[in-house]
Amino acid sequence: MLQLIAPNGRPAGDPEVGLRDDQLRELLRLMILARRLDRGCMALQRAGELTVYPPFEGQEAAQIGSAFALAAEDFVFPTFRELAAAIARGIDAVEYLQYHRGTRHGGPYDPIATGFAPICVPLATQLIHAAGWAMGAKLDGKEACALAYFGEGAASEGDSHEAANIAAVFELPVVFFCQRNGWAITVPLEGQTAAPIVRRAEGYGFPGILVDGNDVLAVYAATHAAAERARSGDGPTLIEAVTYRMGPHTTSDDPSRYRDEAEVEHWRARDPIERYRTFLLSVGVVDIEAVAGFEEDAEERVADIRAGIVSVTEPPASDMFDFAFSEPPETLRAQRREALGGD
Amino acid sequence: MLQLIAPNGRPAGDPEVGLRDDQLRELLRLMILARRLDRGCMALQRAGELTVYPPFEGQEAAQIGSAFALAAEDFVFPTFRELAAAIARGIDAVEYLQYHRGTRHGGPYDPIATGFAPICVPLATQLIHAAGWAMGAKLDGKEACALAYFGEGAASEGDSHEAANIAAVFELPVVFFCQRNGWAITVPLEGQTAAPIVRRAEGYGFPGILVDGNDVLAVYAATHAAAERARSGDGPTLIEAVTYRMGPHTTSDDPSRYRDEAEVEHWRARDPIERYRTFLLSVGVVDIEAVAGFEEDAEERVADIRAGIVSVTEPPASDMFDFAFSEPPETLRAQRREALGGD
Amino acid sequence: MVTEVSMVAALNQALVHALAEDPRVLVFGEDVGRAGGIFHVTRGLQEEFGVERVFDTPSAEAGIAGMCVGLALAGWRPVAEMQFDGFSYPGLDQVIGHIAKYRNRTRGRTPMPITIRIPSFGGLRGKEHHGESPETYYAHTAGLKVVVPSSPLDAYRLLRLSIADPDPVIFLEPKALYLATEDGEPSVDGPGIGEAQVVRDGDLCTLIAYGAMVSRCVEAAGSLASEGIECRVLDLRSLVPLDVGAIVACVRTTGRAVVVHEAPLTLGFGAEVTARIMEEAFDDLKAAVVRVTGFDVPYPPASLEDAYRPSVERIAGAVRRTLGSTRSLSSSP
Amino acid sequence: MVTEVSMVAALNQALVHALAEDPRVLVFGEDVGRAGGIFHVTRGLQEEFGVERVFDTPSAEAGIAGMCVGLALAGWRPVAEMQFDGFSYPGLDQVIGHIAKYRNRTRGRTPMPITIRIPSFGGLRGKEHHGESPETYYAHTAGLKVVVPSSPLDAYRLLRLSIADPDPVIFLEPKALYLATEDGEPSVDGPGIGEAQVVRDGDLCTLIAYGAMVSRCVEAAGSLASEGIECRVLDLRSLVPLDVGAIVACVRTTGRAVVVHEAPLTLGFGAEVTARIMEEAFDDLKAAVVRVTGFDVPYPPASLEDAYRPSVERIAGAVRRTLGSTRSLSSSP
Ligand SMILES: Cc1ncc(C[n+]2csc(CCOP(=O)(O)OP(=O)(O)O)c2C)c(N)n1
Ligand SMILES: Cc1ncc(C[n+]2csc(CCOP(=O)(O)OP(=O)(O)O)c2C)c(N)n1
Ligand SMILES: [Mg+2]
Ligand SMILES: [Mg+2]
Repeated sequence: MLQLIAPNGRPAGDPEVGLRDDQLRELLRLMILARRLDRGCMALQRAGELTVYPPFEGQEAAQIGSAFALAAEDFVFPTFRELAAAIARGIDAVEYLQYHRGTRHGGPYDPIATGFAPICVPLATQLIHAAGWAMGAKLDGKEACALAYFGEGAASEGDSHEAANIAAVFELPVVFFCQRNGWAITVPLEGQTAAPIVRRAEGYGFPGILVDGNDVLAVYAATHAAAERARSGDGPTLIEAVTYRMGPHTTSDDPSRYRDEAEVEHWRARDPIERYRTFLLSVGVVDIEAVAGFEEDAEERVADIRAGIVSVTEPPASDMFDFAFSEPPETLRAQRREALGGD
Repeated sequence: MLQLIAPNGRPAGDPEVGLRDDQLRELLRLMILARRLDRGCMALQRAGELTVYPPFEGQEAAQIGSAFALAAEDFVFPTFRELAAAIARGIDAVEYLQYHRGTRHGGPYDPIATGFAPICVPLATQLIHAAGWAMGAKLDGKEACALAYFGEGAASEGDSHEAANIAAVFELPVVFFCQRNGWAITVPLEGQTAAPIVRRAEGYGFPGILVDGNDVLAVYAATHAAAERARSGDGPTLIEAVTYRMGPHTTSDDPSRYRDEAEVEHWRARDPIERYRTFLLSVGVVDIEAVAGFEEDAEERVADIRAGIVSVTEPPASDMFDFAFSEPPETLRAQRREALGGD
Repeated sequence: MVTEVSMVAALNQALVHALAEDPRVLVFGEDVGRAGGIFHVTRGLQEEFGVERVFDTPSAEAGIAGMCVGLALAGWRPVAEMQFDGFSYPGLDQVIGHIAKYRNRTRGRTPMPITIRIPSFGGLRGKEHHGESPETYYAHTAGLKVVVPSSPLDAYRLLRLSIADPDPVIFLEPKALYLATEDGEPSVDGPGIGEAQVVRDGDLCTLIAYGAMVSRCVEAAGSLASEGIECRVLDLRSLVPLDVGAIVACVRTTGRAVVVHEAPLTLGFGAEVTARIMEEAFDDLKAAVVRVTGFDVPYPPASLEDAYRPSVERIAGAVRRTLGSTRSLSSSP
Repeated sequence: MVTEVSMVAALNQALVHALAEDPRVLVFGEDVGRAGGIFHVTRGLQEEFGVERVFDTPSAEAGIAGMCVGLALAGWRPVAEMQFDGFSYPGLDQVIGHIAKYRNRTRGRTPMPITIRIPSFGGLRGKEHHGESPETYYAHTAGLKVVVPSSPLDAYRLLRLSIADPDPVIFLEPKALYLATEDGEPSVDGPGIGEAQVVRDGDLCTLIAYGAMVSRCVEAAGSLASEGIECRVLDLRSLVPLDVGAIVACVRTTGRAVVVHEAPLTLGFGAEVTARIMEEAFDDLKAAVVRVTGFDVPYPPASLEDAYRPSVERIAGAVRRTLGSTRSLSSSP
């Protein structure tokens, strides 16, 4: 398993991944912001400002390390748990959260402009979209890759196989990024697979990388290598990032029904942010003040986001009718009139 | 690749697989019968006695070697090309061929009594049925396994993945038997996969066996081992049998549109029957007379089958209505009355 | 003393009783075992009947549906769950291609006593793919039965009957009614699969619905009654087989009908009901049957759900329309 | 000198012209490239436009449908083929969950100019899964357009329009008509998607159909004409959008209608047409609309196909029935 920083924050192997100090700091800033935002969203949901929310706490390194390794021309295909990747990608959090507020469907932000596909709920379906986009990019001669997130549960779906096999056959520029966070709602890893997900790569004929998903530098390095490989025409890579879902599956879930606190404690000791902070402090890339600054900055940003999202009002009912087709057929316009009056 | 008899009929490795001489002869008899029957069916189709027919010529060793390794309690899940396996399994060929005559759907014979599932056309779907049956057998504490046939084309379907993964997670007694015959209609192997199918096994956490599919003893040995393993509770095995589809995909297909005669010639030199006949003669398990006897016997059997199938008449239209439900709902009975009169 | 039972509890009891009475019954799906299901419908089953008979599957809906076929061939009686309406679609190929056809394919030699439970329809302010009405996909597929309960006690009865049925049954559970309660002892006695039920009497117009829309129709009928408009409400309960006789009997008396469902208008089940009425009760119609349904657009986000699902007002309005319009004489020959 | 063109040739030309005119058009599916398709519809395309724009995919229908989404996001215009009706079902989840919803999901920011061609319906004495009528699954799915040509020249026109359409179109090709021929020069001019066409005039009854059933209706109309019964035949061409105006206009004149399709009766498209007529032309009806359809059973083996598909006799019989029954006076208020 690729690991560059040990859980205790000490270097493990060579932590030189070719990032400048400001970039190394940016990774920490983003992780701190993401954590703060995630907790803020949990609070917003409890306050009734969001319908349901799927927290990613514990997976900050996996999401930010991978998203940070991408270029502007690349395209991300997320699931429903990639808010951290979204902010690393520069997505407006208020727009994004309209999905969880229940005022918009999966793509409230502009997917094309941001290179970030709509939030995708049906497991593994987005992996095929990534292969399709990658084929399109390849046909256009673009030096770009698609990165698709999925979990170990999604890896049980037939679509995950069709996507990987198609990407292999056409040597498509795709990075299949599996966040193996231990659980698929209430089903543990062993209920989904009898072998490490990463081993499947070889069966398709492309490389797989097993990486410590709570080590942001290792995740960055693995993703950067896979993306480079994809862009240079050598085809797909499967990355299995070993991490853990610290919180419930969503705010509707109660993990105490199905898992031990001990397991959670085990992973709490492997917190990705704590680890990276310790590392950066020890190598002197940040100091206590800088970290404190990130915390305050996150506090403010999240306050703004909260203010932004709570002020989002219900959309007009016309929204329902106006986007299903480029030009609503007459039968649909009639339904619109019945529902809203006028035309 | 497991091979016990070289293409020239000489032993390669130790051809001792634990079969008695009469069983060794039976394998040859079945292969000769299968080949004769397959050609007979092609003729029947040209004569307008069958609607479409998918020939298996070239795959006799793969099908008969594997089916012969099974016990009565085991259950076979075929595709649409397993007539050779069917006769090895003792299925009545006339009943089976009613499917190709267009008088019956996939299960003209009794699937439960014969342990041979209905002919299955939607690719890879039967692999999941095999996993389900295997789970049922395991729950019943039976010492039996399911063997499911599929091709390298079917291996691209999501169902092939879900079946393999489920079988692995529940350690089900299944043998996934892939006849890699070079083609999926007009698409060559490299259009379906970028790596040998057998490599996928490891990704699921169970063993895979690459075997010379034109070497009947190697196929028998591989299947026998996999079946034993399954029955003794050690879970699934994936077998990739390398063989070749000598004929068209079906009688509606013209391979000259998409493949070279040279490739076919290459494989003609690796004919599974010729190879095994030479081997048995060289080790003295059969003599020329015995082989001639098999040929005559096959000639007669096929003549009987032909006579049987051509005398099968059109089914009554009532067949359409009487088997969809245990008890046809009134709305359906009304349709039956409209179509047939009476009740 | 009467006991109050929620639909979740009633469904749970139905599964407990089925598992207890028939050792061949198996319950499986995503998250149904260890944790007892997203909606607690399968709660406690694994503890009581063991991990062999009540188990979690990997996230693989084609796998879940396809395993039902294999298990049925091995003589088991699978009761599978698709976690949500919108996630039942990966299983459609196995359902349409095999579960619905298998028995017919072998001329009755391979019965498929399969029940597939699908938490369905909207009303829970769910995310995209969590509020779909999938009934048309299943009801159009020849070889399947499709039932939808509208109350806890009927949910118990219909689920027991579905599990006992020798043919495959798609059991659509109205999520919006999971917490609805009813007084009484769950029992299998009562109307069977294929029988509709009049849940409110009235002679001016028949409201035809199923699932969560039944109570809305009753509500609408209530408010209309205050205007002196007495409506009958027919709960279909079973879409396949369809109780055409009951539909016709009602329309004969009322001469007017309104069909209500959440699914989109085009080819929603209301189309079939309307066509049946046209075919069997045309001469008795005093006005055209009206469909009150979801719209021909993807199910909207939570905040527009109420604008999408048929409201009591829309239903009542439709009834008034049918009463306003009476068959014009011009049309008689 | 007029040229005679088969439907296969017309479809092939439509693809050639689309590929030539729009460099963003891609054609792919199982066996469509190297060998030019099972039915030769894509013959010669790969030679002419290269393996990058016309290619074979692995056998993976969810993959084919899902790739359309990704390619559309990348600015391409995918024209995918599902090899047969019965093999389009593994793609349903991607079609229902994404292709139909994607544009709406992003409020128009991600257009899905996708065409999915599916050789469909019966009549070729095919094997199980090769004679299915899948239109209901697609037509009920909000966000899709569904078209079915009934002649070579209309096949050309509809396919060109489908490929040019900014929204996803399910293009169902009647296999039984592949070898049917027609005289004339293929052209995009003429009725668009969403417009039905009267293909035969008559004032006693309207026969409504699409695809291969249109010619059967014309045949039935012919034999009825010899009895002095003049029937109008309406070719729907497009199921979604549906040309309700044309249907109503016809029924206004004839007062009687018979809807014909191969799909099973329950929730077949005839249910929607009947419901629309009920809603929009009730007062003009002289008799109940009759549906002549396939039966509510799995599509039968080859030798029973003729007993299953609506025959000229069944169609003609239905027309006579509608003429026999006239709205009884009793029913007028
Ligand atoms: C096709 C499909 N089936 C079922 C679901 C319901 N569901 C939502 S999340 C989830 C578990 C996913 O687990 P994993 O892929 O590991 O992602 P994680 O939740 O751990 O991030 C399931 C089964 C779904 N969204 N899509
Ligand atoms: C789900 C599905 N898609 C497409 C088809 C059409 N089809 C029939 S056979 C075939 C190729 C199968 O190739 P392979 O699995 O290698 O088996 P082989 O024909 O070589 O025996 C295809 C695509 C099908 N039967 N099922
Ligand atoms: Mg997970
Ligand atoms: Mg093959």
